[in-house]
Amino acid sequence: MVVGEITEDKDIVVIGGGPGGYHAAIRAAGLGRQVTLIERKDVGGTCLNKGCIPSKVFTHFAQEYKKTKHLKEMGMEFGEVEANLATLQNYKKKKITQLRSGIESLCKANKVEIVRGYATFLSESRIGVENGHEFSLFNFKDAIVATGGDLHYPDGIDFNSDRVLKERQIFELEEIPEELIVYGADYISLEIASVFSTLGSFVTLILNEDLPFDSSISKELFRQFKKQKINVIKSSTIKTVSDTEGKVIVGLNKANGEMVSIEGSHFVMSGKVKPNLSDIGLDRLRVELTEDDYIQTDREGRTSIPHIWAIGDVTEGPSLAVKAIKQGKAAAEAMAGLQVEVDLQFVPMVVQMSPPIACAGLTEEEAREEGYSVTVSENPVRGNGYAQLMDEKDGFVKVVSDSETDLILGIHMMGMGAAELITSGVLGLEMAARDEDFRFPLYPHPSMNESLLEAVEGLKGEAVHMPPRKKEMAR
Amino acid sequence: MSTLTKMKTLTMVQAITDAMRVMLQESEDVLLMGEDIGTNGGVFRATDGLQQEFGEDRVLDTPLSEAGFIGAAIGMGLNGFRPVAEVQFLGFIYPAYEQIMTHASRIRTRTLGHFTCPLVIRAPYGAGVRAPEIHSDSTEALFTHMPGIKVVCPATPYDAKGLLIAAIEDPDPVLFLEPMRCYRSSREEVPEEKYTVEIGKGKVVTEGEDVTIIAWGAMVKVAEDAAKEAADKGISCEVLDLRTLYPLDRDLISSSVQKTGRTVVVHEAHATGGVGNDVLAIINDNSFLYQKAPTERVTGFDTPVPYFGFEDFYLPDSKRVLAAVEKVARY
Amino acid sequence: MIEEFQLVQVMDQQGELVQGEYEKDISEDLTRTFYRHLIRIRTFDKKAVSLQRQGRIGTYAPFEGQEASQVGSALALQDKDWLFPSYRDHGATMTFGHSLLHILLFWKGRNEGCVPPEGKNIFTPGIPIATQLPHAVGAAFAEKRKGTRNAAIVYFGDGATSEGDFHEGLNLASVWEAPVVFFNQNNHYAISVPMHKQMKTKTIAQKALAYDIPSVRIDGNDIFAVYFETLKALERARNGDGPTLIESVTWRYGAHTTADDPTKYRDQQESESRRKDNDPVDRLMKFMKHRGWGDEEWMTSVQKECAKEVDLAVEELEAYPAADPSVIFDYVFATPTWTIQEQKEKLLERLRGE
Amino acid sequence: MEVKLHDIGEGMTEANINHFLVKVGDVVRADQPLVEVQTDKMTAEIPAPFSGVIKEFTVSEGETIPVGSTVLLMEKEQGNHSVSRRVVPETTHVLKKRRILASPYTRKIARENGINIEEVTGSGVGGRILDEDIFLYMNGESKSAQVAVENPEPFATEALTEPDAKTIPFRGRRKQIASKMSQSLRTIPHCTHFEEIDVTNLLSWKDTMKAGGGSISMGAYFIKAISVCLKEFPIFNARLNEEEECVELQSQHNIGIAVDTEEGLIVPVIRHVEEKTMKDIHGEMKELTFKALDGKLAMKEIKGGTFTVSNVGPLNGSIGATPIINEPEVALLAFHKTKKRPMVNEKDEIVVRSMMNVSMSFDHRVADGGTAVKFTNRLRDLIEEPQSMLLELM
Repeated sequence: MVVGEITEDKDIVVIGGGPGGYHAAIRAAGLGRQVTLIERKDVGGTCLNKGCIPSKVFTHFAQEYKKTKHLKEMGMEFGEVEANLATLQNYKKKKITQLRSGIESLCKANKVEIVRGYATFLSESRIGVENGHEFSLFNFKDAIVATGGDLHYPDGIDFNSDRVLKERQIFELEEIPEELIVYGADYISLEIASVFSTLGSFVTLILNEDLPFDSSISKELFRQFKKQKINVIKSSTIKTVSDTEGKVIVGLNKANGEMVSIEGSHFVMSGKVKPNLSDIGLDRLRVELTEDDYIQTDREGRTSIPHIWAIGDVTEGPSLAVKAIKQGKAAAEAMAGLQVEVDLQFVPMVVQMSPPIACAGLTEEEAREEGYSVTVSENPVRGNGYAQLMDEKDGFVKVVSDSETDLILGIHMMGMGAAELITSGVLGLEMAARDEDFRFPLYPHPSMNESLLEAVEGLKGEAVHMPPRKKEMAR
Repeated sequence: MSTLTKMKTLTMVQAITDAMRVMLQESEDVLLMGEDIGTNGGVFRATDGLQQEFGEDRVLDTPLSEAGFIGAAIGMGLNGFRPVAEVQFLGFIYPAYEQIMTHASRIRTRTLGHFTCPLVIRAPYGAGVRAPEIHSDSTEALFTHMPGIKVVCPATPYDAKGLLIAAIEDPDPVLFLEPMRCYRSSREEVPEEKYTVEIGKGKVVTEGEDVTIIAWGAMVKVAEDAAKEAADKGISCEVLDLRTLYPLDRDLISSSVQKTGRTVVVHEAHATGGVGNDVLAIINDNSFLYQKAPTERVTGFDTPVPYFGFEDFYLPDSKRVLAAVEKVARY
Repeated sequence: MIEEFQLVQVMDQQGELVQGEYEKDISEDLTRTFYRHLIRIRTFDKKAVSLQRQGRIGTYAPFEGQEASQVGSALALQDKDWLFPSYRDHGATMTFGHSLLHILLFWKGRNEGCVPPEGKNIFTPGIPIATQLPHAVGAAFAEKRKGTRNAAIVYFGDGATSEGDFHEGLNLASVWEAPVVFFNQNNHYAISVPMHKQMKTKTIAQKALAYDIPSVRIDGNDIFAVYFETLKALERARNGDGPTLIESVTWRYGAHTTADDPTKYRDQQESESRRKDNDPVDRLMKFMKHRGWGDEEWMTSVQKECAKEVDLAVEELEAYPAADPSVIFDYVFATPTWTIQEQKEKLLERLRGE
Repeated sequence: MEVKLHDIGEGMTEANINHFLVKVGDVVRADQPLVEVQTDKMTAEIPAPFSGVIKEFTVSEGETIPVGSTVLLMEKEQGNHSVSRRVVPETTHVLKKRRILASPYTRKIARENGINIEEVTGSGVGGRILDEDIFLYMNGESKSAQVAVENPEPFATEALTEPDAKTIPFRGRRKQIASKMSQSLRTIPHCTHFEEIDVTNLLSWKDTMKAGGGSISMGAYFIKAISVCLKEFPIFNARLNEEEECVELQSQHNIGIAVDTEEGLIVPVIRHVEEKTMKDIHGEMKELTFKALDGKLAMKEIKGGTFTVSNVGPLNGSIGATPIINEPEVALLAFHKTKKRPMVNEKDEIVVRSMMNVSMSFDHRVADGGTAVKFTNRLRDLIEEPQSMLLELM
């Protein structure tokens, strides 16, 4: 093209091909709309290319690596086991490529057109897409903004070193760091600490805030850290990071004002997710933002411009793919006139560390704060037969309930299989289940599931595998 | 169309490329010439990939010289070739106007048919795409007024391919106008194979009873939008797409305006001397006694096409057309 | 022919002076002025591309890479001279005194942008290629007839030399000995068509031979060569010695316009390597550093001032009154014809909702 | 910043721009009227949301624009260009929200019926909302069911219309009326009773008044009489507040008069009838009726009614009706045609009297038949013996 704005008419444009974006695109296509998905780089977004999937390759690797001792104990014979991260990197890339082409063919099968480039809203009904020098123009009827989030780090940390890393870079490593300093109290930091500790790094974990869990989980977690020889420094804020002659020195400010410095071979920290809205031109359309600069939406995902929608990390709430996916589908359906609703009350929180943690609903502390007459029950995994035979005896299931109505308020678990088992908990919470709703169904035996059953039974002191002394602990 | 015809979904600009590809494949005599049409595939990508496919001998990047290459195209035409010349915008054709006016259009007459000029000039035209000055001109009447050249103007991908093939096959010069606003705005099923749309034949786009709206190029969509809005108000409009501006489809115009008795002509070109006036002459000649209201014209103004910041004031839109429809309907 | 038309350089790519005779004419002040203008127009150019991407202006023709040609030539002009630009020469017009706001208005599709500042003889950008050349000849010839010492400069590209208007313009100027400088910026590409497909000649300067006009082929990224050679040509014009053709060899880094994609027709690596080795701004900076003229701090302050000036112009642009439909009608004739008057009234009525 | 046409009442969907009250470039104060718009029901002025300068009109006079459209652009004082960061008021925060004690399936039932489940009281243990609660809410005390009416299924009706069948638009005022009427009938258990009233004396009183130069319409007399009755039976000048579990007795007697216009029914309101003379009422009634017929009623003139009167007598027909209450009012009274009829008087003689029927609908949740009959009895007495009104003079 040489001059002018030769514009192509589109029906729906989705900006951003992350999990939220592509779910929205395919759902909308399924509802009979013509969808154009604009992606600046790779479909799958942060989750597939940078975040969840790469990190899960590592957590899975560490979990399997840890098992080898147990496998030998059972009689599997093999030689020395070594963790080769270079091979793991290839495996990771292969899996990501497979998953990405899976999404691309899904889009194709659903007639979702993928356009590469950077999108900018030019008006409320027109968008420009820049790909190198190519600049294409589309008119649209509806748009979904799913541009995700960018990570932000405190000023003054120089990441231009192969030893001072952002959380995504650590999953690019091809060698196991000797002494790893991890800074952060979120699930990503915990996973990193756990993975590299399992693989043989000496890990120091610096917590800048309290752990985001029920107190029982936090307490057990600290015990596990001790057991796994992870050095934990609580309530500290990072001040400086310097990389000199192969050593990373981290300067910390502890809660009591004391300045400490720690030395290690590598440093990693997780950033804060902020909505990625720069350059997409929404400010000039005067789309309403929240106080924290997220896009303001209604419960269907509609922004202050009724035919522009926003989902995922550009909207407030936890920065999780699960949220974006739900919002994406809801927005597509709402566009088709279906009645939809997104309720993020019971977003399951999962930490794939060793042992895994999974939670949903209110913590004991939150439940008390909200004024419930709280009863809790904790069932240690140790009492579960299947856990015994797998030799995965760490962890417990804790249930929080309202003793006035028997309503289950929250479920918190740590132990092998927690990420899968939490689904039963989430389902129960969404059904507004009371204790009997959990106790009445039959649970497979032997399996980890029984830990959940017994935790619920424990609310009334009726769990068979909990010793009477423990039964009385139900408060 | 037979049900076995293979179809593909194309934008207008893709359909135009397709027409040229079909004709380049069919005959060695066909060749393309123009500025930036080779490596670059044309400033609107209308010749995208054709130089790679057919070679630099048949898809010629010319120097920046409209009078030169159109004059040369005339020379090739009278010496056995069927050149298809692209000017980047109708507004840039003026250096070549002399060549067209004084030669292309009268070679056959001058030589009693000994020399002929089977030349097609393709020209993107019209406003509405926020292009700079001159790029948005709509001066089709300068050519319909010129004896010896046919002027066609498709509004859809299907018609674009069929008309362009017909134009290339036509033994005389044809100016092929391409409304830029329609280039990529929508897609349509187009047969993969060769077919033609007859030059000189318009078509009924929407059937109706009360008012005839006559348009071409980018104004067809405007007319259709107005017809939809009029339907909401209880006025049934028949929309005609003339497709050929010289010679006009007299039969189509007459049959429609005799049915409705009320007519609105829409064009984005200037009012004075516009093709709309020739449409009016046909109505006057053939259908005077059928008329229930004076024909309304909705056109651009007698001003240069303004800079694009003022374009929306200049261009007829469905609101303006609707007002005219209501006026003739209420007359 | 290329031997007869050797590239004239005053400063080489490393920023070293290669023609000592100019030493006396080059002062710190002059180079600082050059630097300021180069930064100013480059800042504007980059901003304009980004404004287009945001839909805040329309299609835009960037000139990045050609700054020395435009600044050097425009600074050689005198206040009452005439400037006839093409659409890519607003670097020259703003250097010669056009307002940034008006240039932005032009690219936003507003006729108002074509109005030059009071007293400035800046004509509107020539959109159809080469059409401005005969105008410049005419305007220059008019100055000659009036008996002034004012001259005209006309800007055009390599592709323009293929148009009839180029040849007709040169011939007329030659015959009339019009005080005009034909300033050709040879950036090697007419949209996608490279010079070797545009013409058989290796140089543009040689075309002047046919019209018996003096010509010179200069390094268009060497601001000194551009400035001094343009001064000379203008001086000849003022002295009644007639026209000159200057071929200023340069390069546009980017696209033909923001709607164009240069990767379709050329390897952008070439642009990048030229940017690295032969950037007009870098060359001047190197020169200044060698001389110890203009420290970092001063340069940063110039960059900041220019950015501020451009931002201010953008603010003015966006605060500019909305398009007034009367503008379409009121300037077609000195007195509107009844047709135009009637069409105007109808439109205004409609806009008022009557 | 944009100034938009907001929904200024009664779920309007569009409005016509009558004229601008300011010019581009004007400096305006917050709340200064900027533009006059005309809706199905009234004329209204859009005020400036803040002090500033008018930058541009984005619509033109005479244009009809949907709610939500931008009418003009304004710039805030002190030239603040920054991006607006207002919070969209109608937004529900996705995050901190009360837990909904209902299964996802039950929530879907609510959603699909346009019910905001947060408004439904759960009957299950601990306040769990069951499917039945949703259905009950829909049938009995639906507040949000209105939504369903405003968004009729777009597809369902299409097939029913034959291509050449004549249609009349179901939009604007008509749609408003439809929605209000359905809403009222769905929420209020209506009870209607009839009474006949001898207006012979009133007619002759009226004639006497007229001869004396003081013309008073029957309608004005009825309204004043109703006000007297409402003072004695305030339950009919009330509003049911279910959320607070109380009936709010209104101190003002704001009596709406139903006016039949070309575009349909509209109910302008005479305020403070209890404080006004019959002459005032007569004058105001006339003015409001004219405004209603001309479509010139302002918003405030159709709002805040506490009781409605429908005088169908002048239409020269109908002897009874079951009027629909003008929600959220409690009662409505219709006056029917006056007709000479043979009546039996106290002396058992058959005499010719001018008789008029009235129909009264009331909300049976709030009042019972006994009270309603007492109300109409009292009204009958006041109308049959105009002199008795003297006792009510203040």
